[in-house]
Amino acid sequence: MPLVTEPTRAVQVLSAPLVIEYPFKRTTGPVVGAFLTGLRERILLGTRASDGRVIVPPAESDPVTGDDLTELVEVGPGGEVTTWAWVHHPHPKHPLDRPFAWALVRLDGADTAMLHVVDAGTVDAMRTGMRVEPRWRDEREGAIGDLACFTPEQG
Amino acid sequence: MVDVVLPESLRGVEPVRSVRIPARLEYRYTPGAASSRFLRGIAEKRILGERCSVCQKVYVPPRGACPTDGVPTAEQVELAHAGTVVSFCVVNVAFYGQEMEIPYVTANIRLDGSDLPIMHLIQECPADEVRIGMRVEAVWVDDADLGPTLESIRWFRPTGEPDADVDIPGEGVGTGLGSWVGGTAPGEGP
Amino acid sequence: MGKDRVAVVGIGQTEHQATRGDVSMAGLVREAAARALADAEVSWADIDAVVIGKAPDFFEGVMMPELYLADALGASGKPLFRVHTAGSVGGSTSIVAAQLVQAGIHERVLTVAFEKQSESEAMWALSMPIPFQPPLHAGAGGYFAPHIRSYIRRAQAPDHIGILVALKDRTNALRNPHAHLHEHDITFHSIKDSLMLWDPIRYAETCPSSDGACAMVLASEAVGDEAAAAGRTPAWVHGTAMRSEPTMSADRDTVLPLGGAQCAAEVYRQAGITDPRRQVDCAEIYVPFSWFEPMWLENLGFAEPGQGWRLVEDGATALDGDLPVNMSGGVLSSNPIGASGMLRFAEAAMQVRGAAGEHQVDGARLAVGHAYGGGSQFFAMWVVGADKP
Amino acid sequence: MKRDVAVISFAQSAHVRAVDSENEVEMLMPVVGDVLGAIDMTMDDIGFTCSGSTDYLAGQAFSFVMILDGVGPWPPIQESHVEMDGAWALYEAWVKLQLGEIDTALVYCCARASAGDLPMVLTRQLDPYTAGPLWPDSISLAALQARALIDAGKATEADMAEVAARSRRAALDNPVAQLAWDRPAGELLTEDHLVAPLRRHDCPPISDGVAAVALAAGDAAGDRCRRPAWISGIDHRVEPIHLGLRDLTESRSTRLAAERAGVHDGPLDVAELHAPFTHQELILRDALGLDATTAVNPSGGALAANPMMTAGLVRIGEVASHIHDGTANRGVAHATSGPCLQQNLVCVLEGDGAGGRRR
Repeated sequence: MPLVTEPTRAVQVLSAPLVIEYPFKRTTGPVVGAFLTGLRERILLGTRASDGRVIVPPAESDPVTGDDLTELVEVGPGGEVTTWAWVHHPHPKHPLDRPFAWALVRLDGADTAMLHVVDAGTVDAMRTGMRVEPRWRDEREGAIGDLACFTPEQG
Repeated sequence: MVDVVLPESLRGVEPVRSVRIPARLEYRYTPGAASSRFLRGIAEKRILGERCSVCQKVYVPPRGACPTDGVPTAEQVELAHAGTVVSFCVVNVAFYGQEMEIPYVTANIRLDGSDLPIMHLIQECPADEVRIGMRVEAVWVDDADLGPTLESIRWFRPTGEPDADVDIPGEGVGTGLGSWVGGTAPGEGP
Repeated sequence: MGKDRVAVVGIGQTEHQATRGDVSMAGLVREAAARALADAEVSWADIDAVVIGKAPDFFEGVMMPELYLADALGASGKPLFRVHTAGSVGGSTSIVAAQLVQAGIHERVLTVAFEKQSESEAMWALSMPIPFQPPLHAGAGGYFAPHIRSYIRRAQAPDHIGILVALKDRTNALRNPHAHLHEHDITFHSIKDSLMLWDPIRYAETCPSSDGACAMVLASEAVGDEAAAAGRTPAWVHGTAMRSEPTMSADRDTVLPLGGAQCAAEVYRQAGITDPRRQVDCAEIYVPFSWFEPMWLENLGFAEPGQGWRLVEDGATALDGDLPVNMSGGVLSSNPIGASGMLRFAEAAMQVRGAAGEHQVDGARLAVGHAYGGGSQFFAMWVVGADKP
Repeated sequence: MKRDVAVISFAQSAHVRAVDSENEVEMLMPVVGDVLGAIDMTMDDIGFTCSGSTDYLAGQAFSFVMILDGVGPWPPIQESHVEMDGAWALYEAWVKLQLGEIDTALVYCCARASAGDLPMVLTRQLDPYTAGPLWPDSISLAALQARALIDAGKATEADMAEVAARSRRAALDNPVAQLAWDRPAGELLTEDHLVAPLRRHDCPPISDGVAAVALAAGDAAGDRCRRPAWISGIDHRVEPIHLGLRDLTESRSTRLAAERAGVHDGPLDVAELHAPFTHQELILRDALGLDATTAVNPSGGALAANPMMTAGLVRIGEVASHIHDGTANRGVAHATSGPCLQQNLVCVLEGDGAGGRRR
């Protein structure tokens, strides 16, 4: 016969690690694909919008009219930091393993700034408006990580 | 597909069409108090359901709430290790994370004394002999391997008892099912 | 206060494929949305609000992807709303969008639903491991097969009914240029001989895994009237309903769920339907495994309990039957999960607009769209008509 | 003409760093019991139920499906779910009530943000091709916004510290707050930066918690609640996700939503702003046009407790509570979603005396 008891409310509650991991394979379409192709070839691209602005990373659609954007134009390689944040203690998932800056960088010829990191060594080397240039990874595959980081422009 | 105009420097270059972006996130999973009570019981080779004080239904595994009444299930009920196959599926395909030899049978098994079937494996019986109404019992892993997981029950196997009458979930509830055709659905009001 | 009339004035869908390798996620939703806008002869700027739906975010590995898609959906500066009600989401997304017009809040609402399952793998996302639980489920088929077996026993249905449904839907899909599966060589025997994946479900009785999107422009009565005057027949919404029930209730009937029956009763009440079998001209219902056609025919009041399979056997649900079901080829022929419900709703609307092309039901004036999700516990339906309600 | 709809009850759990002894169903049940019990109602009295959550918080697909069992949805109910903050679930319920077919609604949400590494989990919201792979955590992105605000001369680190000090001090009077203390702003500024220019005090805690709201339309509201908090306006707007496409120093979408919701149609006694970071309160005050006559975040706001997907609904509930108990006549609640205030909802609530209820 079933034994009936009061539930043991003081039970030690269980917990366990749960890992969500998947090697997502993303198809890029022509616009994002062109941007990533450019990175592989060490070329930075934006799309030209209907109002003439150049948007980087390239937008697939016009922020004003909503229409498809199809004209890809070369920008950079240098640019200007429009805002930045200094990371004293990088997270293991961050792109750099030493203190660095997140930054919005407006590349030469672009009208909008893109998000990436600046390897500046120390926080004192960072300022809004500073000039930066890309540092490319040696092994490139057509991904945002091909652009390893920006660095303060020399000279 | 949209046709794009590329700058001179990228014309004739093999374009990137896809990109592989692995992502890993680490979480801490907590099954909650009721499930922990249940799983701690399993680790001791006991199957503990919980009864709703309103509708008197016994839920196993308990989730802490009676989904009919929205109240905590307060009363613990120890259940038999035997039950009846309510329905089942013969699986002929291997899946991610699945180490069973195919074909294998997964079944909805209503343990004696409970009101909701659990899903588990049927083994020690050819797949084509499994049937609705078959009486089955739990086969536990060795005591040394018992743990707070339903995997402590390796599978269920036939008891050899005569088949039981199966009340397919919902069949005996008297909701009228689809018999409201052309009229008013049960519970919907005029 | 009260309910204004709402019309479907634009419909678009993508070509559905296992992998849409030619587009990004944004490109996929824009393909459907742009076609819906073109159909409605409106521009992105004419849209007041966007309502988007999809199934779990883990499919694409983007959390709340509508945030990233805001620009692609032309939603910048506008309200953007995201619905998620499991497999019924494409239906409930359409209903939420319709209600924004019915409540008089917006004039033109763009609603979109999508899934790009190829970014991950549906089986992975649907059966992600949960600690303390053995990995038994073997996907959605493993979950639903016992319910189908219960139905077969309860209705004493012959084994070949599932095969007949699959043959019908896949044959209908040959007339639908957007469908994922175009199996020109399919026969009764090729289905019968296909692998019994989750007995009683055969491989050929199972939905595919697709990339795809669907979109509609829902609009006010005034906009619907303009469309009609311009010769672009709108579909008028005659009723919408949603019902949900618990996962673990002991009272639940997983074969003919009460929530499904109540959802149908409510949507028919709104549409003034008292005899669905006679009054409804055609229906697109959510059938991911072939046996769900007879089950839902009973649940939705098109047949008495236990008799749904006879409609299949008699050919009543064929394209030339008296109650055509899944004229588009259904979920069995295209299954971008998040969009699958909206595709049902959209096909119902296409039928009453007389715009369903090769899979048009002659003279269809009142049609039902249906979607379900979870463990047969979330339901969304609408009734659309060629005439104003 | 809109139908009069009011918040008639609000309940929330204590917000804590981590609930580890309960699953979401167990967390939710008592709060639903509280919100309905306070107005002497049960699920049978509710016409429509809507919830908000995201699978990414606890790492489980279809997490809302099992959570629904916690409200006892039997016989079957009219129900919906948004993969958004509960404030948007309330918006859906408000729309549903406009149709005149039902008179009552329940809105709930449940946050277990502690299960994962939240600032990293939130990177999964970003553009999956060009931003997500860099794992720019939510604190770093907020820091970019704070710097832009400082560079534009619209705020200083001292202004931000004042927000932190005032919010955590206010939280001392909020029994469900997670983070409450009384320290002078000047002292806060002596601490090191976490992600410069943000210090730890500029950032929200990670919180687990539950909230629920009951809505009623027309006479049904007055029947159950002595002083209903009427929703006189509600609207929400979104902006592009890419930070480079926005002026980070202002919240255009909040400004738009505020105009549509009629924020400026009368004086505001209280504002509850979903500003997870100190500088965001300054941006939102500006976008909403708030002045010194409005008490901002008397609960301590998201700086006192920030249960993801729930904190927005809590803001609406907090303003409603002030109207219920007569300490305010008219107030505004705000909810946000996405990086750096990408998407914003504004809800104006009024008591009967505020002249807002259209009859």
